[in-house]
Amino acid sequence: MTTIAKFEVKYQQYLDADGKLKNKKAPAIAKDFDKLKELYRGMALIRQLDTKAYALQRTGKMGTYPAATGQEAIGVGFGAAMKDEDVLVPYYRGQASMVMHGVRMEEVLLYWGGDERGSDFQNEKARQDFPIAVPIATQSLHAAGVAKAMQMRGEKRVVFTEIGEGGTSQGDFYEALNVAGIWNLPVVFIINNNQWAISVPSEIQTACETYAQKAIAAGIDCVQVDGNDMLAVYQASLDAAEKARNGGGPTVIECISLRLCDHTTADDASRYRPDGELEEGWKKEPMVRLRKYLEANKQWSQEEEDAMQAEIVAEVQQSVDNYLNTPVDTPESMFDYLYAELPERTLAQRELAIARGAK
Amino acid sequence: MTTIAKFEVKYQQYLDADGKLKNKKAPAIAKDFDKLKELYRGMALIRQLDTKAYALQRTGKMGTYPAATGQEAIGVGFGAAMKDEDVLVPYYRGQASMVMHGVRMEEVLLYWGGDERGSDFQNEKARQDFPIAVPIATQSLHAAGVAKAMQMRGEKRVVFTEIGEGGTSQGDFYEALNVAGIWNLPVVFIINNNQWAISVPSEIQTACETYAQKAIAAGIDCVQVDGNDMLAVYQASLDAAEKARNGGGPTVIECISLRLCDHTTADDASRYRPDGELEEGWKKEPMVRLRKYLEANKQWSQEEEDAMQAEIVAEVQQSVDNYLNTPVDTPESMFDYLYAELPERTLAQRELAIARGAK
Amino acid sequence: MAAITLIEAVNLAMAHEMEKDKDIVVFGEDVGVNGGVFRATDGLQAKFGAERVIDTPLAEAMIAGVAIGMAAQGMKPIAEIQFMGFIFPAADHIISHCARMRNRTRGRLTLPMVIRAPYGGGIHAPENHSESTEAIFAHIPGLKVVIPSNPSRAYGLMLAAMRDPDPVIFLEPKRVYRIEKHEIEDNGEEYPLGMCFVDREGTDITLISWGAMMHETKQAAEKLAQEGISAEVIDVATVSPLDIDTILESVQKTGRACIVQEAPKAGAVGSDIAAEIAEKAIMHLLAPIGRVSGYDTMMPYYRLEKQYMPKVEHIVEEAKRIVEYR
Amino acid sequence: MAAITLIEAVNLAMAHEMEKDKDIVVFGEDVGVNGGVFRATDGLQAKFGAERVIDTPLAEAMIAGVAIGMAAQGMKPIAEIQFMGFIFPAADHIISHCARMRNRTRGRLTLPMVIRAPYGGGIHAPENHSESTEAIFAHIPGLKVVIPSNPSRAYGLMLAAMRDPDPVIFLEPKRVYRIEKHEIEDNGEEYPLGMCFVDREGTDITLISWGAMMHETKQAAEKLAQEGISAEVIDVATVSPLDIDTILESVQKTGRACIVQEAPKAGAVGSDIAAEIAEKAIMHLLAPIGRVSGYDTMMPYYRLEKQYMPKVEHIVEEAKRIVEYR
Ligand SMILES: Cc1ncc(C[n+]2csc(CCOP(=O)(O)OP(=O)(O)O)c2C)c(N)n1
Ligand SMILES: Cc1ncc(C[n+]2csc(CCOP(=O)(O)OP(=O)(O)O)c2C)c(N)n1
Ligand SMILES: [Mg+2]
Ligand SMILES: [Mg+2]
Repeated sequence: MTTIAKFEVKYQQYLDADGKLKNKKAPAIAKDFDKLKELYRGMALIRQLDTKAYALQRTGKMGTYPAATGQEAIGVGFGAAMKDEDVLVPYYRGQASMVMHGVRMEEVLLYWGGDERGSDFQNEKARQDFPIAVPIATQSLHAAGVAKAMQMRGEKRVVFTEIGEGGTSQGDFYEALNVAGIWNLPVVFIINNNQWAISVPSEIQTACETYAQKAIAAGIDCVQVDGNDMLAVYQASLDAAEKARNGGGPTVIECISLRLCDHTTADDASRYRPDGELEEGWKKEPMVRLRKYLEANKQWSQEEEDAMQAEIVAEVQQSVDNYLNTPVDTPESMFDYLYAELPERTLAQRELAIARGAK
Repeated sequence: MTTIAKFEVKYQQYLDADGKLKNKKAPAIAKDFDKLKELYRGMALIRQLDTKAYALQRTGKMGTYPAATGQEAIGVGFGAAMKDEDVLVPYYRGQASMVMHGVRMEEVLLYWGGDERGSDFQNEKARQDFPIAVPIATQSLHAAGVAKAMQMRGEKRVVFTEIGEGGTSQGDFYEALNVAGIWNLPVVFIINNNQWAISVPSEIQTACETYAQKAIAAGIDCVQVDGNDMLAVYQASLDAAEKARNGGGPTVIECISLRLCDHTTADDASRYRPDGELEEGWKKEPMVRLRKYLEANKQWSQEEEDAMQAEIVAEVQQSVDNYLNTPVDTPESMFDYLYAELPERTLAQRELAIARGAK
Repeated sequence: MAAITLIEAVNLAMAHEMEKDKDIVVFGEDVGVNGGVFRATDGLQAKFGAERVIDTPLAEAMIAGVAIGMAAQGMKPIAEIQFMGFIFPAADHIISHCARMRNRTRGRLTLPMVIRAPYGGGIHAPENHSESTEAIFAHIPGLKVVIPSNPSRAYGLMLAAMRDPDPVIFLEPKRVYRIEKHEIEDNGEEYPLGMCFVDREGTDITLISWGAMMHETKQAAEKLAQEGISAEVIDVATVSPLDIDTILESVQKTGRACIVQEAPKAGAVGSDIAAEIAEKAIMHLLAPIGRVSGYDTMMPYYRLEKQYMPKVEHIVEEAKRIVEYR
Repeated sequence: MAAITLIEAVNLAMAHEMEKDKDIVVFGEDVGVNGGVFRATDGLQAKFGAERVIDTPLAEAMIAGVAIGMAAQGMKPIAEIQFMGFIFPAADHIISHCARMRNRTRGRLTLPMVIRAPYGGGIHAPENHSESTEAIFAHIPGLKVVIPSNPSRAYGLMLAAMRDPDPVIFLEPKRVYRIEKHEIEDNGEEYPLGMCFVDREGTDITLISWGAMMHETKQAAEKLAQEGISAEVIDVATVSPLDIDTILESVQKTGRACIVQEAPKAGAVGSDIAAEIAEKAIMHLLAPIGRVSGYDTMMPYYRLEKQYMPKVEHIVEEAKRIVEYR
């Protein structure tokens, strides 16, 4: 037999779990401390947002909510690599990248709080971003479509889309990779490999050694990175975006992390998570490691940490207040955005809903 | 960056286009001339069946029919590698493997002639085989399910399923590979790469260099073979079946061939096929090459050829007669197999259909 | 004998039948250790092993397609779709294969399989978790679509679904998963599929519903009784194939019909029932056929879901309008 | 002005609008060089280039999903599904996303897209190529489902579909693709969506149909006329959202209604129409509401398809039964 094609999957890590720079050839971001502080702050913000959302849910003021605890480097990292004019097509645990790309935290809360206005992103940057796709993996195809539109119009814009490692088992994910490959689309597929799909671990999700290699089935580029290493996530995202922006086509970036929380507020991971996993996981999580790196480089102090935390707490609290102060939408809002113009047949129902709502 | 996974795709060809044994390490089948004659006859039979079906369609006695001209080695080759107790889950252009696994030619004709009885395979060997799946790629998942049942029951049986190269773009194909990988199922996925999906050539079907490599996305084994080389197809199928039968799990076999006919009787390939392709293609087709090999080994003569052709013509004609002599089924047959027991609500419709049919 | 909820009844039925029938296999996303996100399969893996209670990769087309393959081999898969909103990737397998296999092979291959899914609104669930799209599958000949409204029926109908030689879509109204308990003896006695239940006899109007809405419907009947209106209440239970005879019989008696459903009104199962009545019992009708439905709009996110869903008072109101119709 | 067939009218409408609106992109399997398996897109690639008339890989979920992404960017994709039987892999995208995007983003993202598919039986096509499953999509709020019955309507409705700011499922009754020709001026004049056409005025009964069955229905009306029965004939054209007012108006006048459809009867669009009449115009009815339908069974393979499909004489028979009803 002759070998007719060869492939390999590469792995990138710069910062190890102790925040030490392992890699000699560190990218420019490793010395861009202002940017790194911004990214660190981004992670802290998302963690605080998740904490608050959880608390709201526990007190009956929030619906089911999926925290991203432990995976903050992924969404914050690739979100920061996006330009304003790029488009985000998030997955449901995508609050980190969403907030990085301009979605307001109160919008995230409104969405999970059961209000459609949470997907009516007000920030100009996010105006073209997709709302969360709850049906797993469908977003991958929407991302390809957005990228196709950009490509047809000759725009230098890039689409980022995220998916869980469990979501990669869906046909939609693969179909998206395939079409992105054949059309050479400007899209970056981020796989958030947090090692769990609700209660299903990777061992029973796929026989693949890596999720990155799924790109090979579509003939597109891929890389696996330490998803708890902000430097690796950010740099890989930047590289992929740059490539896509310049006509180099799609990339799959697998970011390995660990879900350090329940799947959602509706879940109880103690039913299935092996003993010790959380303890081990917390030792590798992304925030401490970046903080240690900043500290080792004399770029961060306890005072700065305290000041930042205070700021963040206030910022999130403001969003929570805005969320809580948003009155429930009107009954007629159920109808007013269904079509550009409500069909004759449904007008009477709209009236009925208003009348019933008024009671 | 460190390399964390490596893959390669191998290619196998034994007989070149001139019927010369290219490969020193030819498998046993290369000297099993009785078997080779059987396989040669299988191909001739399918080509005659296709020819007849086409003629029937052209004279209004047959519906749309998909010939397999030029791809006979694929279906005949893997069909012959199957044991009686194995299960075939065919694709719609699957008549070659179907007939090899015991489906009667008149059943093939009945199916495409618009009669459900064409899927009620009478031969014991084919009794558990799936009917043709017209919705492309769905069969891949059914094959995985059949294999799962065999595995659960501890049976030493294998499932073969075929798909066109175009069909591999469907999510179902990938989902099937993925689940077959994770469950280590006894299933062989044959990709019939005839280089066209109706009018769509491979260049706009995928960015992959090979279709075989799609297996890498599922962590399963794959190989690419010359699909016009009966030895390669047969041997790869046999090896994959043996492996699966012994708990070694699934394999993807890409067989490269060329569709030497229109997509179906409803198609006109001259609209899209580049000039010269057919001429080139006929030089590589599988029958002549096997015949040359047999002849070079003094295993085949013009007399044998003539005798075989006469036999085959008669055999196919008998099937055609049986097909044509099968009266149209009764109107009530539309109802009698819908459920084990027809619902009350539908009984009156059944009566109505009988009454209307009697007019 | 213990008092159990609807979801416990589904669980009990599965456990009962798995014990007796080794061909039954349960699979889906998170059905194993986790016991399903609603705990419908709780304890089954511990009892029957990971070989028979299988966590699958995350892919609904795969779940349905694999179930078809297994069923064709004579196994009896019970496939869980985590929420009905996620059944659509499996639509092709359900519509193009499940429903048709027996017919297209003239009975050679049959598919004794069950697809279970929680469905409907009212539990403050996230987007895509609350729709009622039973009409889609009810329109497909070859399928059976069954919706239990209470624990006893869940137990009996689930048993029947597992024993049925043909594919059954078993939709569980999750709003009433835990709303009431019934004393259920685990005796393996099934309720027949394809049969309505007459839950209350009455003379003035027939109220027809299924699933979670049965609860509002029965309450409405109670209120109507207090106002001197005698409502007959029918639980359709199997929305396809419909047991239209029981409905027609009732309507012939009462002369008035009102259908109650959670789904959007246009093209819903209620339309089918109304059409059947309008075709076969119109001469007995004393008033228009009423339908109390969800609105013809997207199921709203949960802050507005109460505004969307039919309520007891809406049923009472519509029933009175019909009864008072001259 | 030339006399053209229904499929040529679809082609003409696309060519017309693509000329004017650079955001329109046509894509699907074999729509390019091959011009579609029925030639609906014939010549479009030659005219507008492979950039705007795109052959896709073989994957319907992809086709629908990519269309959604493009439309959200303000492009106007026309996605072809080769046969309606192959739309189901795309069901999730159509139901969970297409239908909902405007509403869930409060109008921020909208999807001006068309999904075209040939549908229905009667052309001796292979398995899965002949079903009529419009009811599935007609039940989904947020979609429009349009079915032209003749060349002029195909031209006008297709123009409207392309210009519509919301997703339209455009189902082409392939049995009548080439059955008749209309003189069509390529003037870009659209027919409004969401509106029935009254094709024949009458006083004794209202015959309601759409798509290919309009041909049998009109013939039936003709035959009825010969027997002294005056039938009003309505072409529904947009099966969702339904223009129920036009239908009710007619039924109020004639007092009798018969719906003609090719789909299986249970839960079909005809049920919805009947239910609406039974709710809103029952007091005007002088007879049961008839439905001439396909049977509640799988669409048979082609040798039996004639036995399956409603015929002129069935319509005449049912109409007479209704008219003579006492
Ligand atoms: C099509 C579909 N099926 C099932 C679900 C239910 N569900 C929500 S999240 C989830 C697991 C997702 O796991 P993964 O993709 O790894 O993402 P993670 O939650 O780990 O971020 C499942 C099964 C869904 N939302 N959509
Ligand atoms: C889901 C689905 N989509 C579309 C079709 C229509 N169709 C029939 S064959 C075909 C092309 C198949 O190409 P390929 O898979 O390469 O197989 P080949 O015909 O070359 O053997 C298409 C698009 C179908 N049958 N099913
Ligand atoms: Mg995960
Ligand atoms: Mg092909």
